[in-house]
Amino acid sequence: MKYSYYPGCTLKNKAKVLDAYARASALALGFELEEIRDWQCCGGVYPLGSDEIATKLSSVRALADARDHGRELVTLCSACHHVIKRVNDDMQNVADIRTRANNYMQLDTPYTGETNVLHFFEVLRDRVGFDALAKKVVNPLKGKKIGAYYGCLLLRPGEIMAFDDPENPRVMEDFIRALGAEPVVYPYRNECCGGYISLKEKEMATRMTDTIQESASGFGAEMLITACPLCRYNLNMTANGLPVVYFTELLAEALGVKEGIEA
Amino acid sequence: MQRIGVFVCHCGSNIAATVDVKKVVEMAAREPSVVHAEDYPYMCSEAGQAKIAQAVAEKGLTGIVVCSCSPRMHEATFRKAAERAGINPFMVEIANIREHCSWIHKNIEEGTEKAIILARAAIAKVNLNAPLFPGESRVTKRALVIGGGIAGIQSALDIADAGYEVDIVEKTPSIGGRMAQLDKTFPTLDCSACILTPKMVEAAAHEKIRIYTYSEVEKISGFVGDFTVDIRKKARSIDATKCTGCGVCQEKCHSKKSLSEFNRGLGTRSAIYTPFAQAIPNVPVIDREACIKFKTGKCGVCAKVCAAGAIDYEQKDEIITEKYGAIVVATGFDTIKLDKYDEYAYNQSKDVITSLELERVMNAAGPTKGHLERLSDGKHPEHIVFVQCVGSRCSDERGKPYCSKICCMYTAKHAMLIRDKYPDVKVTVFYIDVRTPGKNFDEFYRRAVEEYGVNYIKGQVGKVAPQPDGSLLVQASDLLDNKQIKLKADMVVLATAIEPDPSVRPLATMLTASIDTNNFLTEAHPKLRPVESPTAGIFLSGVCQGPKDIPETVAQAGAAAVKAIGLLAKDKLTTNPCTAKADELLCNGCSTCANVCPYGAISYETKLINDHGIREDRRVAVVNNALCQGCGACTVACPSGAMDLQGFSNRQIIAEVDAICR
Amino acid sequence: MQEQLINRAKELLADGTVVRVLGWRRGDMDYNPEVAYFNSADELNDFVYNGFCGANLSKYMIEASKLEGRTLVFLKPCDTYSFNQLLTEHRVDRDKAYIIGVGCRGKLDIEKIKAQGITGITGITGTPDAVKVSTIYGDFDIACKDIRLERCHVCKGKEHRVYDELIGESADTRDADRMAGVEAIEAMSPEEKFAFFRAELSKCIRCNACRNVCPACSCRKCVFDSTKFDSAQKANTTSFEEKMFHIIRAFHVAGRCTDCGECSRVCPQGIPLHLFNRKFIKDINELYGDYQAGESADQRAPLVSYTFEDAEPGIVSERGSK
Amino acid sequence: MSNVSKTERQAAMIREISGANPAKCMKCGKCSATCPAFDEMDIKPHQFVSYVQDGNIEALAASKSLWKCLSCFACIERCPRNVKPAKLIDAARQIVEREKGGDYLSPDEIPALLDPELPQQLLVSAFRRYRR
Amino acid sequence: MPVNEKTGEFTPKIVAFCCNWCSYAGADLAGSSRLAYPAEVKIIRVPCSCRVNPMFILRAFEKGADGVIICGCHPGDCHYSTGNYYARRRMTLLFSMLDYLGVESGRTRVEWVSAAEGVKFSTTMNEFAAKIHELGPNVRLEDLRCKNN
Repeated sequence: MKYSYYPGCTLKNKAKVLDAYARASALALGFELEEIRDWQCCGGVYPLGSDEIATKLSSVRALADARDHGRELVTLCSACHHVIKRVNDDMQNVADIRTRANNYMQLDTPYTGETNVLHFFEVLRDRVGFDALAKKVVNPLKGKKIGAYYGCLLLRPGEIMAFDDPENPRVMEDFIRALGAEPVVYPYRNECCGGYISLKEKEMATRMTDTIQESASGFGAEMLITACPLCRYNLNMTANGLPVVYFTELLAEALGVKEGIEA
Repeated sequence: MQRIGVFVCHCGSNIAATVDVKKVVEMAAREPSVVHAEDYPYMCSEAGQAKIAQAVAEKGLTGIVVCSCSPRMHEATFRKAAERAGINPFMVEIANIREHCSWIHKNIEEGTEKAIILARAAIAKVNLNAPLFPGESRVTKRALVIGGGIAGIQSALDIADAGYEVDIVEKTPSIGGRMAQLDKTFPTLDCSACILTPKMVEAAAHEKIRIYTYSEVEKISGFVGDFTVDIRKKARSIDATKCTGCGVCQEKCHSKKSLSEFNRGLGTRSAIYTPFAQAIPNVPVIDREACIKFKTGKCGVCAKVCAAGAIDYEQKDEIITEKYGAIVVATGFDTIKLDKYDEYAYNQSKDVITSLELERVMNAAGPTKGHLERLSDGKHPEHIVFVQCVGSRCSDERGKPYCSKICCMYTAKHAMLIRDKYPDVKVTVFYIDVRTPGKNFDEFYRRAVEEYGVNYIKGQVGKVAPQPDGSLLVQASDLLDNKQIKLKADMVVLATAIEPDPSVRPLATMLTASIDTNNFLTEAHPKLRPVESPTAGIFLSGVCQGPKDIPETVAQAGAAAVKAIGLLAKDKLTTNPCTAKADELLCNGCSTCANVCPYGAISYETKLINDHGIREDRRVAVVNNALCQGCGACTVACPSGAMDLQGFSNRQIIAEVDAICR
Repeated sequence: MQEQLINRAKELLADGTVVRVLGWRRGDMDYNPEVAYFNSADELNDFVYNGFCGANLSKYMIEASKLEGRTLVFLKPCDTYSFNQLLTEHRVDRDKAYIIGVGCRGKLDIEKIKAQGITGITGITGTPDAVKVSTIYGDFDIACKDIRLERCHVCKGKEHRVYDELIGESADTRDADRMAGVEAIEAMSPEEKFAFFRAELSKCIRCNACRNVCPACSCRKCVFDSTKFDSAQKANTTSFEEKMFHIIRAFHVAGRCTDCGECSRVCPQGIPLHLFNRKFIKDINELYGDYQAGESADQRAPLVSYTFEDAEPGIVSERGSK
Repeated sequence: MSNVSKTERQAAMIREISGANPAKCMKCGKCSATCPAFDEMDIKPHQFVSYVQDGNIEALAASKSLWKCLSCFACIERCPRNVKPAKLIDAARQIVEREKGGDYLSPDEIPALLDPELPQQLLVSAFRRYRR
Repeated sequence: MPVNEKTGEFTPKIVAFCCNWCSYAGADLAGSSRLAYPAEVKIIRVPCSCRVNPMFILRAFEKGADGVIICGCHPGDCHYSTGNYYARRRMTLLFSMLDYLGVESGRTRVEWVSAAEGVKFSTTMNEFAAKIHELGPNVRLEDLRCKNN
């Protein structure tokens, strides 16, 4: 099984491991992530204005490329997923954006939202299946108490992201369980880490990550996992906080393909 | 040739403000057959109706057009006025120049022009009207009440007391409904069971009332005065004639882990059970999903311990077919599912409960025997937070757009009762608005604040976060202080929106009763006919029509009963004369019309027909006027145009089309 | 085959099974046999059955059903669909009919012969596969497959749906897609569609031949002749009326039309009227499941039934003008 | 152009860019109850809605709340009336940014803000939200 | 072509057939709620959407209507149980035929409007009228000889 794959800027730089572990794990699970050609940065945040078109085009380009290959489009980074999924929804449902974006793009076949966008977690849950994943685990992460950090981007707006219950998600907990570890549910797992605010308002962002870290450790988590490099960066700002790792690292470890990939 | 009178109503300024009524009169007077045209401020008044009588007498009118409000408002009024004046009531047509014209158009030219055209269409139709004469149909003097809560019980008692037989159909094993689940009632704090159970007993003992519990309506056919209803009596697995209600079977039952529906899933019950102690009938049912005997074939302990030999594992569902003249719908409500509101952590913490669950917690027969305690650890709470409007007043698909109406009052009740019984417990209520219209209602709410020290904070709760120590962190707005506050609570109670019981949707389809987008049954008129469905013979009792509290429900139940009694008191009903009629000379006898008739009103006869001198036996359609309801499906199915609908004939409608497109 | 039919008809008359025979009688030319009753063995000597006997005799059974005694009727395979449909609608009496299902190798269209520039026809004789057309200018041999009626190219099949006995062999003549004509129009732009139908319908002279021949158009009195809709009309007095007439005619027979093709066969102006009926048939098949009127006498027609999940009328604009 | 009409134009622009209808707000305060940046804001999310409704755009444009909103969509997700406060805030932010000199972030500031762990997406996101 | 004498704008004629039980009441509710829609829309009351004969629709077009809309109870909610199911099939086939004849499919519409849906009634009529304005006068089905000029 082959998926079109959109890595995004940070996965080529600061978060190379997030990408490398994901690809290795994918192969171990019997599917392949084929990077789409000439992808461009998604912009990191979804352009909220109804009149912002140009900033949505990089997503459209990626979506149209996957469509032309007849594949589903897989993402890893929460921010990329959020942006591309929402632009796709615009292309499906907002006639004005669809028309104007296509006018810009001049594709051979206009893009009208045909591509299905999947986050890597959705591939694991809906395509591979957590039961099948559990069977492929060679190094069960027994005894590890892991808190899942979802953040906001994967979950909200729930209607469009349709990723999980935005107020009580479970996909990452199921994932942790499939790897043989013990998920720790804590109430702030779907609250914002501060996002881009941490560039200029470090203190404010730290106050927010403190709340998240405190809640997770209070419920007994020993580490946090995330899909987003920015979430990881922000959560690490909390002094003496729990270690934060990419979920793909744990996955690669459990599947026994971690060795040889440079951290 | 008709002699038509046109009467244009001002409706005060309701019509006259955007329609130049004088101009309408002037233009109408020029239409063919119009011999009289005038305007009047209120045509529906006595004086307005007298104008019609006067014109009939003076000008010898044969047809009447009233340009006024919707025919749904005053068609009957003007038909009666015409009848009094000596004209067949079906020679009256209404041009709706209020709801369909003056009220929606602002420009007087536009409004006037449209009103003239609507008047022309009505005139063109009346030109082709013919006198019609209603027939008669019989009334079965028995009522069906669907739903055995307080609404259904009250309607049944009132109808039965008037001397008519009533059947109550209740889907659960006992009558009582939601009210039976409540602990106390506002604003008097009566014990709910204490005031409800006498009514339940009275209904059960009433010689005119039959109660079918654990039963559902399966099929409804017929029409006002003559409904035929199939009732499915689900297999109770108990012979009710033998059961003494001793309760030994329930004690001895080996399967005791089923969640109690009556306790909202907060406690358990046995597989053989009566929902609550005062259940009526006091005859248990076996939950076949939970019963070991049904699941494995083994066990059978209930049959062994039953001295009366009432257990019957072989019992089957039974279909009972009955005839009724009137049907009262009293299907009630349930609380909405909170799956999509997990910011309140309802699925994450046992200490976040709905208000209806709190009723069970507060009740002596409930899961905690009436002790206020946390369901997670049984600890006495120090601080309880109430959240109002959970799912009510929501314009998204998560909740309901309407106000559930009862929550403000029952929350005040809960807060007060808790503070009264446990003065050490702190109570905070988060509200958007406190809505307390009703006798002694606001006083009641103020007592909660002033005498019982309940802390009301204006603002909604944004998140409830369970804490490692088992407490709940409530993050909310304090709008008056313009602050975001975080409170530590031990329990959170959600004033969950109510919605019509889901069974009402298929029932409405069976009844052909109209239902709104929120699944509340629609009333015939929101103000003037609030307890009747637009479908004749169907009456609305309780929350199935809209959110209401107990006194309102009881009042409406009584009103619905009176309307039903009014119907049952008649021996005959006049039928709608706007029925289909086949022209024998044109009929092919092809049966196409009968295929689309929902009432089986069309049959075929072989008749000797004299078709312009050709005499031959022909198969022709015959419409039974008592059965035909006048939908017109047959008229379009008929290729030859032999089938036509009286009052809405092909030529009449075409005349209207022509007048509008002229 | 013709002799076989005559002999069998004589037998049935002789033994009293039937009191009359409904069939085709020799016309003034070889290519225009006419529908006729035969009451005796003598009269049957004028009986013909050849490639030009396209006329569908089903509709005549409406009147025959009113007569005393049983009528022998010859029905080709496609005609039996019409008979079944009439049975469904209680218009013919099965007990009054003795049906001989006759074999069919496809029927011929004289207009197609004339269209080849052949005039002055004096006679036509033929074999199953070809005809010899004699004219005052000489003889011409033409292959049957080139001059078949449109309906034979899209034949529903050679199986008789109702009969008392069968005589004669049939041959399959289907060699075209029944819906191709409809699809071609559906593919047009609205302007092209409108232009196409305006050109065709403006030829209509409202002679009512289509209506008179149609076995589904069997109303005692047509709505266009009655006062019921203020729609009585004899000839087109306005440009709209032929549209109205043909749309309503097609609508009235929708779900009942067996696609026997008689309307197009008899139209003196050569209007392809079957394109209306087939459009309804195509829509019905696509939207409500395949349905063939007259396949049996106990079907429920699509316009007198429904499902809860039927397509909404908006589907028309969703599908758009392709 | 008078000041009043500019305000009206801007209020209309906010409605258009955001696609949100502030008139739907019933003042329940759930957005402010839910906002993780509440304490940092001078004009609170629920007030933002009223300001747009009242056409008080000048105050909004000067508000530091514009730069504190995280676009985490918690208010949008939980709003019972579908008012979309975060979109209104973003629209106000855009009105400021689309005018000359409205940017909240200048490339010159970047070197001082960098650290070795900082992910690229942070710069990208911040530039997108703080400048147009 | 119907034009407003003052403005010279196209003012279409739109006929709306409304069933008595749901849609007519929905129109009443739109009225009592003061939900405006163009005066071009004129309502004809019929007992049920199944009473609408294709003849009526064609007649309207013949006499110069630019759009015809049929409103009935939602499927499943018909006052007569099944009327709108038959109407749905009939209208689907008729509209498809009109489309086939080159008449713009936007000129005909069926909408289910309940007695409680005043807003929907008004929105539907506004949308439909806007569509007819967009399509312009209906010269394809109109019998031009019916016209005075």
